[in-house]
Amino acid sequence: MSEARYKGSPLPIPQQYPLSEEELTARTKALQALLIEKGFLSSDMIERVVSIYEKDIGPLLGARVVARAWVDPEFKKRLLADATKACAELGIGGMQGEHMVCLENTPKVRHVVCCTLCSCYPWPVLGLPPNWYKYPQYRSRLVANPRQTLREDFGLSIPDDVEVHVWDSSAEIRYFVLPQRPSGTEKLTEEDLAKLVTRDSMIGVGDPLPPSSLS
Amino acid sequence: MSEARYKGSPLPIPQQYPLSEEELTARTKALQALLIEKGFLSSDMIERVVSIYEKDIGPLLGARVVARAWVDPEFKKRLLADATKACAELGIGGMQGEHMVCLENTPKVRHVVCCTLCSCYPWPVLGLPPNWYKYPQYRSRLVANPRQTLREDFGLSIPDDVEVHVWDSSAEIRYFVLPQRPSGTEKLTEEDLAKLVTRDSMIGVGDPLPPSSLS
Amino acid sequence: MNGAHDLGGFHGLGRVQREENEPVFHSEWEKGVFALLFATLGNGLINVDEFRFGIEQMHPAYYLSSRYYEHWLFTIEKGLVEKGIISKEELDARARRYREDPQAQLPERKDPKLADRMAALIKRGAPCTRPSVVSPRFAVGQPVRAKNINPTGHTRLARYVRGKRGVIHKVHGTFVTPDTNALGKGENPQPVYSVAFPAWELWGWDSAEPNETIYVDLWESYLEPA
Amino acid sequence: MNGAHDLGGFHGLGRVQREENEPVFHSEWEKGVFALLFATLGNGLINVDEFRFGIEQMHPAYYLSSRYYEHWLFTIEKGLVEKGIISKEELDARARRYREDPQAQLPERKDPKLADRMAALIKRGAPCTRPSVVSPRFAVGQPVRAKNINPTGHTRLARYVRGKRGVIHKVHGTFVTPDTNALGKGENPQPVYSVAFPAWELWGWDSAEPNETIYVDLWESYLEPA
Repeated sequence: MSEARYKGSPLPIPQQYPLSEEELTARTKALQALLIEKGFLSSDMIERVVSIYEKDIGPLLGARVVARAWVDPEFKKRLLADATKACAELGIGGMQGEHMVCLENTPKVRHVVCCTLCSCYPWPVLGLPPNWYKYPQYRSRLVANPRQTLREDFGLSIPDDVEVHVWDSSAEIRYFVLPQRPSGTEKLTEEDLAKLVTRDSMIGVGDPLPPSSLS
Repeated sequence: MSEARYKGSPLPIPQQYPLSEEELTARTKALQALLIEKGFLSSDMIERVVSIYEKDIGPLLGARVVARAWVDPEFKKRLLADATKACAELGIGGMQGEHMVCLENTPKVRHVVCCTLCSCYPWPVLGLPPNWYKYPQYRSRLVANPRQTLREDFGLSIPDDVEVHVWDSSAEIRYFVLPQRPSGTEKLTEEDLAKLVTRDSMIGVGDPLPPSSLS
Repeated sequence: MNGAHDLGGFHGLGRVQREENEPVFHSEWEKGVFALLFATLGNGLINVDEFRFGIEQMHPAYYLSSRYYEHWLFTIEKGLVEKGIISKEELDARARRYREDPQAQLPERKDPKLADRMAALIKRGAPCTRPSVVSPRFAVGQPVRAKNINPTGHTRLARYVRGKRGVIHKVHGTFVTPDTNALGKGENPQPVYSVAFPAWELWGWDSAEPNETIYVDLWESYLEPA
Repeated sequence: MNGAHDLGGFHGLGRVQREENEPVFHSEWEKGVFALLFATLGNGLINVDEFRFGIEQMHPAYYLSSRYYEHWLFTIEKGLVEKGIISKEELDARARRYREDPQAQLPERKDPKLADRMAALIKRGAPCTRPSVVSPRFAVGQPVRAKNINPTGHTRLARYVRGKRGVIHKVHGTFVTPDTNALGKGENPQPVYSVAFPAWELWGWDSAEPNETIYVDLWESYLEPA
């Protein structure tokens, strides 16, 4: 790199960024190896935790919760009163969802969730967050200009007479949205309804799919 | 670079930083060449403006102003009342010093100058600023923790009973400091006094040299 | 600390970039770093507030230009070295080895009990709630002001709400205080509130969009009566 | 805009790094960029507020990691292309040529009149004062509050003083307003004040150092009575 040849003051940063994939790989393996040797990590533990978040936990779980709330008014009441407890009824909960709150969209109120300070996200119902949720663009824009961000970056226009409620997950409470049930879904089964519930609709940056998407 | 091989989301930044000296050289020459061809720049103009700031304008001019104020109480009054006019008496002024203010250090008050938003600096009396004045470290730290910054980064400890006044050059007014005349300099000539006045003492991050430094 | 992580209201970072059909992990090293979270937090080597504070200490230019799991890698390296669980020297030596021989494999060690324990942790979670020790100072509906604090340590009071007035929307319960827990100064459990701020209070009438409320979760010590 | 340039009170950027016997310029390209300031601002191609606003639009990670004159290079490229004085294509083509052949020289053209004109400009300066059109709204000693504004355009109202109370220390005179001038919306001359803020008002009692005053120069439209 050129720093060595620069004859001036020290540059404002000591390194060249971003790092290469090779460098990140080497550093990660070094830590893994040391922690395996010291007894804090093991080959089967790596496989197990990765597999849980690749295969078992993801937005399909949140979709089940939403679909249940759409078909079962009593469950919906319990969900809005205490989402952690209600999700536990369906066997859903755990790490990064110890204190969950579910926010109900209505014709007059739309909710959208972010984390300006890091990337807090309700893992048990949505899985691990996508990069855009964790990257600086979303985290900086959403709290200041939610309508503009939703319109420009997510194609979602919200009329001015609909309230926008933004939830910045700055503590250990984890939020997700109960989107409005799409029209024309009166006859769908709970299982089919769950297929309409997208991850984005539970973050609040999208709508559920229309029933026509099922066919 | 590794981005091409990264199979994930777009990285938060599109480029690798910092740029190389070669790249900066090529881009600068490209702009220069185009502006030379379009009549806005010329070979002799480059030489001329560079030479003025390398040879003619620099902290020696500010030192002359300070030394004059130390020996001439009437000049000092005029300097503190209107630094632009007083400097003009000595033929000093111009670009980035159109509206200068001189701040007098006393046993009870110390001044220090910065620019948090860019790098505003009184060119006619101090020349072009050093990199540290323009880099993020000084600009971020000084307004919030001036005593700590002066102590840790400049070796200058200011007793708590001495007021610290920080001047953030956020408009077009340019500030410089009239430091206290060192003791033991009663018999020095104005010319020798000027040799004691450092750039840092006029920014406010240092003291003038002691008279012993002259021998 | 007033760092680059505190992004609310920051301009100039560009539009949101979405990836179609994004996988859970993009590479082997991302999986590796993810597992390291459990090896450290899951084993109690580093607490969650120390983990976040470590990330905040990345150079701002690095923080803003790096991949997400790079943040985790940074804070895990830093935390383990600072706590003396690994030494900088052994870490550097090992990284050099894997850099020079990218085909070199990890040591193979199975530990079914450890794997089971982590799976149970995922299922159970790691609550930061604590038994209430005091009754909450503020009640739902009460106007409050977020304090103007500027600590160089860790805090979850974002700059964009400091000094701003809101209304208590909900009392969440009693939680560990990140500011002290990140510095090894104890859990100091205290009430956490959801505070509702109108957009115009945060951004001013000229910049705020109409008809918006921003809800921020704040610890009691961040608040004063308005 | 709330950008990375707005550094007052930001943490985590490290200690001040000083260079012994620092030269005025460190390389030929720094000299070249410095001369480009005169070619652009000196010829009226770009105004000083557009110049600063251009720098603010660097990606924050780039802004915080780059050499100082790199900022100037960025805004000059941007300004000249946006104003149609040069095209992106000719700029890229020319840069490619110099990249591929680092020995290639600049075109030689002398223009003594131009050089004289720039030397005279350095001597004379380019004042941003304008004739007073209104009498100042605030008087020395009057308490004021800096407004809470968050424009995405250019402003010289730093985030760290927004919403904070200070006292008018001095009335400087009437100056061009950067916020409009940077956007090509006119000079809108108005009074500028030096406003004195106690450190505790800006940073809170816990973080402020004792016995300190911060003086910030603010345009009248940034202020309201306190």
